[in-house]
Amino acid sequence: MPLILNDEQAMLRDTARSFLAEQAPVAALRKLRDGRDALGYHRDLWKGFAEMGFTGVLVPEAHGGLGLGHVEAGVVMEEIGRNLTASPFVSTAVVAASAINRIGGEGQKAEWLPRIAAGEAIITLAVDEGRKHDPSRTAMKAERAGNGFRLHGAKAMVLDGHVADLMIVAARTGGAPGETDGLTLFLIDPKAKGVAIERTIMVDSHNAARIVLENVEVDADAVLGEVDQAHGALEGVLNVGRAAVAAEITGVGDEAFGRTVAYLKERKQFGRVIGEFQALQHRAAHLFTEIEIAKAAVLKALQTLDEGYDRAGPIASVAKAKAGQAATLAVQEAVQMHGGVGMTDEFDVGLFMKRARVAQELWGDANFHAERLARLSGY
Amino acid sequence: MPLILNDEQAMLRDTARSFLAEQAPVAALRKLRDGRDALGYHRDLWKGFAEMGFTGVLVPEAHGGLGLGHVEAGVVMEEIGRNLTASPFVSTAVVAASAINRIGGEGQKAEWLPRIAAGEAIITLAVDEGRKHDPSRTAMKAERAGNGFRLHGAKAMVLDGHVADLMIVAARTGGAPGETDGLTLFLIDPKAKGVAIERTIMVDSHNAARIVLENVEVDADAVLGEVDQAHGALEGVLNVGRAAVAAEITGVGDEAFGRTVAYLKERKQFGRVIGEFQALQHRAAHLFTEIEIAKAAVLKALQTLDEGYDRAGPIASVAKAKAGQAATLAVQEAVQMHGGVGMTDEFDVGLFMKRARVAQELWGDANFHAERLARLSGY
Amino acid sequence: MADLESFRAETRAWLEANCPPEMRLPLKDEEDRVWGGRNAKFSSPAQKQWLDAMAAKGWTAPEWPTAYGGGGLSREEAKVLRSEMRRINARSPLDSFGIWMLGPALLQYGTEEQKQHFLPPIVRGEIRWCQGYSEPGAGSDLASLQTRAEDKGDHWLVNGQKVWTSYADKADWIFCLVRTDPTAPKHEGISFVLFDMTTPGVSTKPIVLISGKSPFCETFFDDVVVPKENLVGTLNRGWDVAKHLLTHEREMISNMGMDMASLGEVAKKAIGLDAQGRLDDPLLRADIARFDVDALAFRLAIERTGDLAKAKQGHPALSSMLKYYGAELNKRRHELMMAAGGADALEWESERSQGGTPARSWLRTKANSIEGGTSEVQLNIIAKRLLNLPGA
Amino acid sequence: MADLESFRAETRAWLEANCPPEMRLPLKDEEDRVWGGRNAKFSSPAQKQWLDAMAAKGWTAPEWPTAYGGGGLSREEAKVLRSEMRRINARSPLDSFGIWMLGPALLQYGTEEQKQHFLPPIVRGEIRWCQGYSEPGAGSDLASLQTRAEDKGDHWLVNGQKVWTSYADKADWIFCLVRTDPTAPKHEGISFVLFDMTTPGVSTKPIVLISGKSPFCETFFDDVVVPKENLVGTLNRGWDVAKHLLTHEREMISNMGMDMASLGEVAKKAIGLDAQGRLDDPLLRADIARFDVDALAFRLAIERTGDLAKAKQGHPALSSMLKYYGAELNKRRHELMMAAGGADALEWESERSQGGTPARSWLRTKANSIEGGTSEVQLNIIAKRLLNLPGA
Repeated sequence: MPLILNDEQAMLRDTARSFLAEQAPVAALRKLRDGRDALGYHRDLWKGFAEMGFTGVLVPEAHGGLGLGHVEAGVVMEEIGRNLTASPFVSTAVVAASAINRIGGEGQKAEWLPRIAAGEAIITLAVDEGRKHDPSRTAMKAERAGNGFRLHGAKAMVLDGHVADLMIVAARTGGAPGETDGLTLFLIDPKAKGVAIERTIMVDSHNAARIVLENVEVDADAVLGEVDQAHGALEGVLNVGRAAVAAEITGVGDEAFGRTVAYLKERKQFGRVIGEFQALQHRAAHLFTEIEIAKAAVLKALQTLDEGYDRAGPIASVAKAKAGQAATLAVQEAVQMHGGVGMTDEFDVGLFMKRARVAQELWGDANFHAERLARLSGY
Repeated sequence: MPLILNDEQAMLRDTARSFLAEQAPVAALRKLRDGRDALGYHRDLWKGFAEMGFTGVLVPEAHGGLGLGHVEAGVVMEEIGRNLTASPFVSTAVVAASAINRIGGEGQKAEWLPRIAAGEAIITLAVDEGRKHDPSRTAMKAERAGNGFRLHGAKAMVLDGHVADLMIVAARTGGAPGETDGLTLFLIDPKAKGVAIERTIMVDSHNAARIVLENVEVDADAVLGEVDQAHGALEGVLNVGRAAVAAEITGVGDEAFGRTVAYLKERKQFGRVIGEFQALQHRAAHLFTEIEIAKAAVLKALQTLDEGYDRAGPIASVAKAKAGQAATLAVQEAVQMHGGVGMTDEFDVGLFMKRARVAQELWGDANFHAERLARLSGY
Repeated sequence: MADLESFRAETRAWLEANCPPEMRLPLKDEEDRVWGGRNAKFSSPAQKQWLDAMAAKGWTAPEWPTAYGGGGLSREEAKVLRSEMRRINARSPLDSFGIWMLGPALLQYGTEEQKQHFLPPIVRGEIRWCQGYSEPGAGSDLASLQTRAEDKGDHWLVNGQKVWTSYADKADWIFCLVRTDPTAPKHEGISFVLFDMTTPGVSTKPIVLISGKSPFCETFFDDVVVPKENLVGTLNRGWDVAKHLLTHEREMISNMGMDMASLGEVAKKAIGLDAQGRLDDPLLRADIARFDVDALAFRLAIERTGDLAKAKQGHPALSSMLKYYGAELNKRRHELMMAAGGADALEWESERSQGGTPARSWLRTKANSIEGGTSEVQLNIIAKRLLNLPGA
Repeated sequence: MADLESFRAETRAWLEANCPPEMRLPLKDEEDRVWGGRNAKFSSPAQKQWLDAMAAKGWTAPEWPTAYGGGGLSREEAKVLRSEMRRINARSPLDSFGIWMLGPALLQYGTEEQKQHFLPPIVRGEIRWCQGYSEPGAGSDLASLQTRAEDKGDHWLVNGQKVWTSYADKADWIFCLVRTDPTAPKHEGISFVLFDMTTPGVSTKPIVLISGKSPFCETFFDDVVVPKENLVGTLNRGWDVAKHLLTHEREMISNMGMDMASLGEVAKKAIGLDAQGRLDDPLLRADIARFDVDALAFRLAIERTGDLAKAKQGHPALSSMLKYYGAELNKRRHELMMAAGGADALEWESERSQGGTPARSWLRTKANSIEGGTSEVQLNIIAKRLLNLPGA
């Protein structure tokens, strides 16, 4: 398969680009932030996502979605990145939709997938517990209790946690932190007894929360997939999330870069347009190269998820690591080349830096993924 | 103590600089290389080193040396670096002189130190065995045999091995590779039965050899220092070698940089002197900065060896790592900025790259020393 | 040397007796710094006690002459003082643009009266200063400034606007570049003046940074009356004073982050060690190890540059080298701090993150390579003045 | 797609049957490459067998038309062929400047006769070519060339000197830039001609590189007679042909190192693993891991750039991006190879180091960012043509 978008995908990109630029530009994020919006996303925008079909991009047609692939989800993510759009798209329409569709039983699918596609349910994955991403270190306990399980522990970096209608929670039914066996996924109602949710205001003004489960009891049918065997399935779903966030972060980096190149052509210092200075030209050219290379890796990761879901681990890591590294450089150069104005809150480039930082951390930073690649390669 | 050379040290630098530029410039190294010189150093030059007192820089006056310090040894090393001078200075006058003076018994000192000072003995330390430097991994065995020991094993990267009059060999009288206990240093006569020496022609045309000891028997008085307890003393001596080589490599890098800056002012392309191109200016300015920072670390390491020999481990690692990294960048930029001519054997910059590479590897590369620092810092 | 050793012993004993225990802990955050001034704020009595004790000895400005309230120490003694303070992790008693920037310029260019008048209160932390250099749109091209000072016989009348004035809203006085001869070429016709920020016609407006903090202001001058005696140096030669002072600003910025806790320690606490006793994030560990090499070597380069200057073997442009590297290093330090902090460090308001301190500090450092002359400007200066490259 | 899958199956079967086992092992060193030509050298019978088999199918130049001996494959089929070759680690059967550089230029600018005459033997590896572009002192400023071709009616008379002519001493023919109108501006008045290296008046002198090898020559032309029909493209418009061809040279260089054994494998063998199964040199391991990320992503960028071009969404200057990054990446690869090799890799002549192969290869790669347009020139091109920065 050629490593470019096909015509339908390019059309989707154009649609998403104009929709988001109009409905959810950077100014929309500022509005949420400055108004200390209780939801943390625009409800109307989310309706629009549903009307456009974005919410159902990964939901099969049988369940009311578009039944498209990961490339299409990534196309939307990249545009979300360009506009710093805050929405439950990645938590719900990408990761949760994948998890339920891939791992869920028919009943679970029938219950949740149509609601995702319709934009009527926000669903989030709660996996990380410590400062750094590492699913195998999950410590949250899920003990057998009566007909079901009793969960106890805490989660961090739960996207959209305080507005979610359902949480997919990774917990330990066996094994010890550090082991891959013994993990199980549960569908938890945020309103269930014992669930405490603390919204955490993040540097990037996107939604995240900390969740504490204190002896939360669930029935056996709350299990998503197989008991004790969730690690592989979870990794699969995380790869979807990683590739999607890699697409978003590429959009963040590319937009920051584009704005910087425009500024280089406009800003004058010492009587010259600063884009004439060769040192800046070379740095811009290098950065262009890094971003183009990242784009290739990201598209390949998305295509691989479509073509051979189970083989996508290494390329998802390459994509996440490379996109994270390129975007980090892009936002750093953006602030530096903008000089003083780049440091002001009034100007947008700082917001790109903030989002890039959070997206870099989400589901494994560049170090985590390069490390994973080294381990997979046996050195 | 101010972090600059005092007047006497500055005078020594000037003396060494003019002596070496005249007696042992880069052309002298070419002569050794192209003539496939059997010794690998110029005997007359070595006599000159003795006449100038360089050979005795670290030998106490009581034993016929100058009784100067490590800063002075480093001053000579830096000039050796600038000229790519091939000589037994570092093996004999720096490392072996330190080892015998610090660790040796009175008899050993009286026997060897005057001969070092007089330029009459070449003595070398044989420590590494594998591809990478790591004294604790010493595997060479030294078993008790009769009144003494029987040594068995192999050594690599033994400087001046094929022309040495004496070898200081690290071997294991106890413990296992990876452990610090159980190491002992021996004085071995290269002509002893069972010693096989293979001169290895190196990329930098400086002397090195591989040594195989096959059941070499020595008396108990061949032990230098304490049996089983050599690790600490060996590390001390290696720190001297590391700081000295850091000084040399700084000279290598600084000279390569100086030649590059001169070339930037002279070479024309597209009708302009290439030193006018801002991208090259910024790279040159960055490189200047790296080299200056390395110089500070190197001088501090040498001063610390003089002021508090036992505390010098961490700063020797900083100096070796930083100097190695800065010089590596310097020779890379030198070749690149010289363009095609820099790639020709006829031109000198390639020789600087070659020497920098070997000196970087010697007694621990930048990775080894940064790693050591991390371990010493407890993370 | 014997004198120096006895000085060391005395200093050690004095510090032991006078440095409060709280002042031996790392700074909690930027808010924990002591800036002094008319409206000085101390977050603990220990801060004031420590400042007063040090100021009484003149050790807030150890190398300034005692005649002006300074410590009168030699360079070597000052080094000993610093190393003894470092030994017990003593905090700086006072952060002060007066000491770091204006003072050295006054010592060089000020009249005896100006020195007598301004330096002692600066040493005691009683005047907080701000710097009026940058103007809107000027960026790195500082000398293109437009703020005018008209000669009104016995006073100047100042009109114009400055930007990036650090803590102008908290400062008592400003040292300010103004154009006194609008007909002269760009670098000429500029003068260096001092005035009280409470003078009528002075107003400030904080600039909110990406860190959410407002250390900088826009500062407006509307018919501000400045007494003639507040001119420092020669009329229309203010650019010389400014350059001298920029050198000190560069040194100040290159020292940033030097009083931070070690990255390895922070990461160890945040992430933990693996079975081999190594930080449990191998690639981050590699970055920190390399950072440590650079940071330790850089600290020595600062020391060496000072020693070279003292021995008249230095070059003024070496301050550009330190400014460049120090700024880049501090940015790198905070990138690594963020990586070590992980999810916790991404919080912006929580108590857990002390109100978003790691993220806010990280974002703030991005200005290090912009303020006081951008990294690009420093590299230009190195290329031109130290390497003598053509056309630089 | 179904066709492509059956093509894949056939290709796999054919390769399985025709690629000798020795040709599925990594290259031992640069000497192990097959360059063909009149005086072709094969280090094993398998090399010749593999070349002949592939040439017979036209798969040494898979996308060239079958009319000229090529494979006639579509881009998608050629990708399948490459991926199937990679699957079994099949070596390239032929390294050839004729295929990589001259062929594409002839296909674009050559006459039908020239194509018929030159392309089929190139596919079969029967003519080995060299490139006569650079001249002494010209460096990156290629168009400043001085070699003259005088019009003598039925032939050109060529006089001058080239430098950096790859393998001129081993080549059968040269494609060469000559000045045919000395009065025209720099980029005009240049023509592109072909001639036999055995023509009287042609002489070569190898340039010894820092690697100790001599892949390049100085090449001298002393009254060399070149038939008029050997002009490619329009008279005095040779710069167009040259630029077209440079694009292909860039692509060739950006692919360097892609057929090397993985760094992780090499380092593992050289250094070993620690108790946790990690390479026993943590900082080197971190570098290799990051290198792998970049190298894997870069391979995809090469693929994507080709796909973009095919879909007419590309930009010719993207080849500069690949050339720049590929060269820097290959240099980095060999720096890491040297670090992994340690003391053994520093030997220059021993059997242990296969005659100094690691060090010589490492040194050779330093030219990657110089030859075919320096990295600086590529960055200039990106800045100008892709980013449209002013004055670039």
